[in-house]
Amino acid sequence: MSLLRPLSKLPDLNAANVLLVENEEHFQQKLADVMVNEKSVIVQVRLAKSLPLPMKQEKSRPRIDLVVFIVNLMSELSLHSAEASLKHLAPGYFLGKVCFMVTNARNASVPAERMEAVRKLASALNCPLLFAEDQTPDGVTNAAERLLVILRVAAGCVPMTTALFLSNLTRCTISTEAEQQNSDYDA
Amino acid sequence: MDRHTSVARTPVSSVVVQRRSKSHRLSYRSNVGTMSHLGYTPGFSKRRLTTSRLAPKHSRITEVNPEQLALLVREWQLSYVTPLYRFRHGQLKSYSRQLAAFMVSEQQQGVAAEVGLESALKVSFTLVAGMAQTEEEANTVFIQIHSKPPFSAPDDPQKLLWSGWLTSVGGNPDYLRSLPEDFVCLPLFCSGGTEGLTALVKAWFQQTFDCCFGPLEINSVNLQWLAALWTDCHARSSIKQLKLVWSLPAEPPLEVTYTVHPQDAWELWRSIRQPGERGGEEEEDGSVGLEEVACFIKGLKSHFYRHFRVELSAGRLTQVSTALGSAKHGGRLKISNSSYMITTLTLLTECALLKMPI
Amino acid sequence: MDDLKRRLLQRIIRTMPTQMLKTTLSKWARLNIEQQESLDFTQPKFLLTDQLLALCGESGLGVKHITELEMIYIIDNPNQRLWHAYQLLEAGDDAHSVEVTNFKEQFKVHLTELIRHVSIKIKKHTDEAVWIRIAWGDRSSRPNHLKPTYVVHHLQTPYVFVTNLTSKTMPLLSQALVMATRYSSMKDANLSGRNLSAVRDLLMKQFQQVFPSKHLQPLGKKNQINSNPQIEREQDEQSETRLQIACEAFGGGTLPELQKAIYTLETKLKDNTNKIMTEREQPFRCVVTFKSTNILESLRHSAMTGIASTPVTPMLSSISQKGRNHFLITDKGPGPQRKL
Amino acid sequence: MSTLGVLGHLSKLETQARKRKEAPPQQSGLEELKATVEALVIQRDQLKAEIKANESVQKLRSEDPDQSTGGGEELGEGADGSDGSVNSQLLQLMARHAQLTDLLHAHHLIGGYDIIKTCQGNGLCVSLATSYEGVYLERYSLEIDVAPKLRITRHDVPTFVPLARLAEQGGALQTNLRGFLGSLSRHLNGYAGRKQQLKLVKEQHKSVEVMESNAPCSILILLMTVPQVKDIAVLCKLDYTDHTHCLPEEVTIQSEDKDLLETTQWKNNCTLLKETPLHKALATLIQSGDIK
Repeated sequence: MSLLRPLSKLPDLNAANVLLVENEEHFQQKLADVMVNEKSVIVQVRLAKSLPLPMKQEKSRPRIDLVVFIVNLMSELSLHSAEASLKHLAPGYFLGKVCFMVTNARNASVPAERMEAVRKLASALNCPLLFAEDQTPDGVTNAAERLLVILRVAAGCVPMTTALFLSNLTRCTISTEAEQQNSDYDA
Repeated sequence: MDRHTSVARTPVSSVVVQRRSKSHRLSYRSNVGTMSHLGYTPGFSKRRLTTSRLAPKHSRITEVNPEQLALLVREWQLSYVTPLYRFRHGQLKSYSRQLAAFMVSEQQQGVAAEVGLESALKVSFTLVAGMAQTEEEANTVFIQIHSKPPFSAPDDPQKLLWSGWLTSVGGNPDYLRSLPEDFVCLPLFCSGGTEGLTALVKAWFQQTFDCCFGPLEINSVNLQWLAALWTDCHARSSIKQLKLVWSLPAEPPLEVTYTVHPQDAWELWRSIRQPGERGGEEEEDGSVGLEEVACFIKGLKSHFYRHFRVELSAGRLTQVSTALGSAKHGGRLKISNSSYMITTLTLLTECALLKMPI
Repeated sequence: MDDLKRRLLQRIIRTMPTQMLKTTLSKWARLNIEQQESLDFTQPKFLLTDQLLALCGESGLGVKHITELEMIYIIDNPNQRLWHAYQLLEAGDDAHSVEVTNFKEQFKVHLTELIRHVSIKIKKHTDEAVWIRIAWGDRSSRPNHLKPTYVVHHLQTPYVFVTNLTSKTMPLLSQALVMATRYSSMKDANLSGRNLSAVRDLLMKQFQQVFPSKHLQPLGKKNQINSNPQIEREQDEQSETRLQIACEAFGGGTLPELQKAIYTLETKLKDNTNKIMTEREQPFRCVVTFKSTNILESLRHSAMTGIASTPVTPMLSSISQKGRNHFLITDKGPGPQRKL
Repeated sequence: MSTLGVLGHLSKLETQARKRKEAPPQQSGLEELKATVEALVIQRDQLKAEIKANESVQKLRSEDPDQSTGGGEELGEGADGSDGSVNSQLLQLMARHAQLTDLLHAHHLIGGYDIIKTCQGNGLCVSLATSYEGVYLERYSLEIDVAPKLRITRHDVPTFVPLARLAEQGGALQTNLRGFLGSLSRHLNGYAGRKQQLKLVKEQHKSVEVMESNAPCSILILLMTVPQVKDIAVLCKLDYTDHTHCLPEEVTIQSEDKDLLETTQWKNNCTLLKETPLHKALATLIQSGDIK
């Protein structure tokens, strides 16, 4: 039961490692298949159902630059599992190296309360929250593209910027009551 | 972002409302939120979700008039309707004729050939009194379509082909008040009959009142809330059993039906409601808190997990039923008992308002 | 009599698809080739019934022959009924030497001794099963051919599969069967399903069971997707273990089709967060039903994907391992073995 | 030659033959003895060498128990660390061979069952293979809980095998696991053998009709045709009362032609059916023309 640490290993040259965590192990494979086609950097994708990762591969595992939690809003378990997995990440990851990706957000049967819970979670951890369409190939490609943008930054492959900087712009926030009122009248 | 996609003929000026109600805003927001791919849009991310709803005092439950009883008979398919433009409660007779004529003409165009309209149709619009909770709220309208076989005697019973109703129970007064003058808001549409006929009726409403229909699903939180509401009622009116149906995403799909003895379900519910902050007299207040509901369902789920080690939360709740009524995720509802009919409809009205695209 | 003939034939023809009707009639072989060819299968079924009835009259075929037709159809299409399994207990010394002719004779003798108005038809099917059709009457009425009971038994095995049996006729059938097969009693096996062969395979353990082994068997589709060296599954080992456990609990390969599993729970509700219910004396009464087109496959899949936690509880694995789908669970009893 | 005549010639040959026989007896006797001595010496040397080899093999095995149990990845690189000659390598190999033979022997001693531990040592999984005439057939498995007492938790043994009875008989499961497995294995092998025979009959002898069979393949009724002026049908019932056997205990034959069954030939045929595997017996009958 060890924490996964962001800086415990040396990075590989021109390589970016992403860890996709998804309880259902369904969307992650599709994403991975698209992401590895990236030409500008060598993308290594590691897939997991939940954290912690097995100790056995500890040595062979490269430094993980970005951890993505995929949450299927249709399933309560999916959210619970992601919440439970978060405990196994070292705090350093939350400086721009974690993001949430939500699927099925458009589905009518998703209770608004669950969406709200994900939002709160993401904003409390200062992580970006991305929405993805997992049913169509286009949706998968789009989602992969978005992840790659963040990944390249997180892996240090983009000059002049850092993960922390990017996350300041992209993190999910929930405004306060007062702001809410204001924006109401602005509209 | 275009807010008026669904409204074609309505004058644009009358739609832009200065004060939008909370629940109204909510529906709008949840759509916006999912559309932007980064969910941080600060202005829209704050939402207020209902945490508890009041179930009315028993005194009100008893006053059920015969017209309302018609609403209890069958299982209804739910839809939401956007506000009706220039709908007049005084013109119901004329609407009856218009709808009948519309159906005949559609039939002649061959559209409705399959719905069995060979015989003469009789359409009736009636008012159902006592459903509206406030002054602003429009009265419920009940529609029936009867068929008259060509060679029948005048006193032969007519065959009921289709029935449906438009209602608003306990809609947000702020929102209702904010509507422009020419609009009547009856957001909940319940239909019973063949799909073909339902489609025809919807088409007529769309043409005549420039409104828009959409399916109204009942999500799991609301289903759970109904389960708790009905269970709460057991002390007064037996619920026979509490039945919950989950659908789990296995291959092939697995359906789990969880039927609980009414007394045990009720005791579990009471055990959750008892703690601390509630005084004795407050027991009568009838409000059903969402947290309590979550706790109730959690209790049921953990009992299940202890035996089967299967995660019900991996799937979704699709159906809740008791002797008082049943509700399905796909938007089918049956109210078998007048207790809590108003409460149930209040919830659904709220859901319909939330679902509306404008 | 003619009316009965008509109603019986009507019912058979109504339930049968036309294509099936053709082959079944030729199997029946009570009508000669010309008669069979003269039938017009394109006409509406009620007309077809009339035509068939006329042909039956021509060939002098009675109710007896028409029940034969029904039997042929049911044997070929057993899956439209709900089959209940029963278990024969305590085999006598000569139970192993009972053979078909002997069994037929004995069963008829014993059953007619018990009830006078009964019509029995026994047929040995090619798959070694003995099929029995029983139309029951009572003291005053003739056998009702419209509600026959069907019984399937494989000689020298302790199981009997029955459809359409009432509680009134159950003891009669039980006694006749027990005597004809030389067992001492018969009890409910708590298993039922629409697919006869599935019910049979489950009880006779004729499905692929998976046991722990030194060499991991190539179970299903593993690793086939993991071809790209840039993609690594961190928890491959765990998912393989889950797969193995799921297969050990429910079986490998294609599993027998069961539609339902029903558990009646009368156990205490224990919840750390709910003191009131945990301290309550009475059990929490509920009924849980699992439904699917194939519950064993659904459950196996659930265990593989983690919806059902591993190790799988005996509550679920008992379905395939004990061959049951009706359970009564109480706190006192030794778990799922409790009889319903 | 011609003057001696035939008889004369014969007598001459006779004397010649006699002479040849009598002449070298002494000498050949000696040679034989010498050869024996030589052979014995060779044998002694061989035995001596074997003893020596055996001794060194024993020494090798006792010296290096790790290697002897752990399987020999490092054959040849001797435990002796000696010359590494062909001889020592050979010795190594012999040691390994002896060890494997012992393992095999031990395997046979426990009855040839594959047993593995399950549930962290709280359970066993026994797998019994069946075979008939050298062909491996189905494998059956039992899962057994060890504590608090031995209990069969799961198995895929066919229902008609009286597993519970075998397990209870004299507490066989608790006290005599090997005996229990042995009798179970006999039942399973009996069943597998009968099933295989039936399968072969159906494949090889299409002219013989299997009228009836049951799940344990313990009762078979065959319809055979005896080719005579007019074909005669013969009904043959085979009853395998002892389910551990592959041969029937009882063979009864029925036919309309009572005289036929009284012939010694058919009585012999009955015995043949009792004593030979069914498919072979039928092959013989067909060959001899007794049946079609």
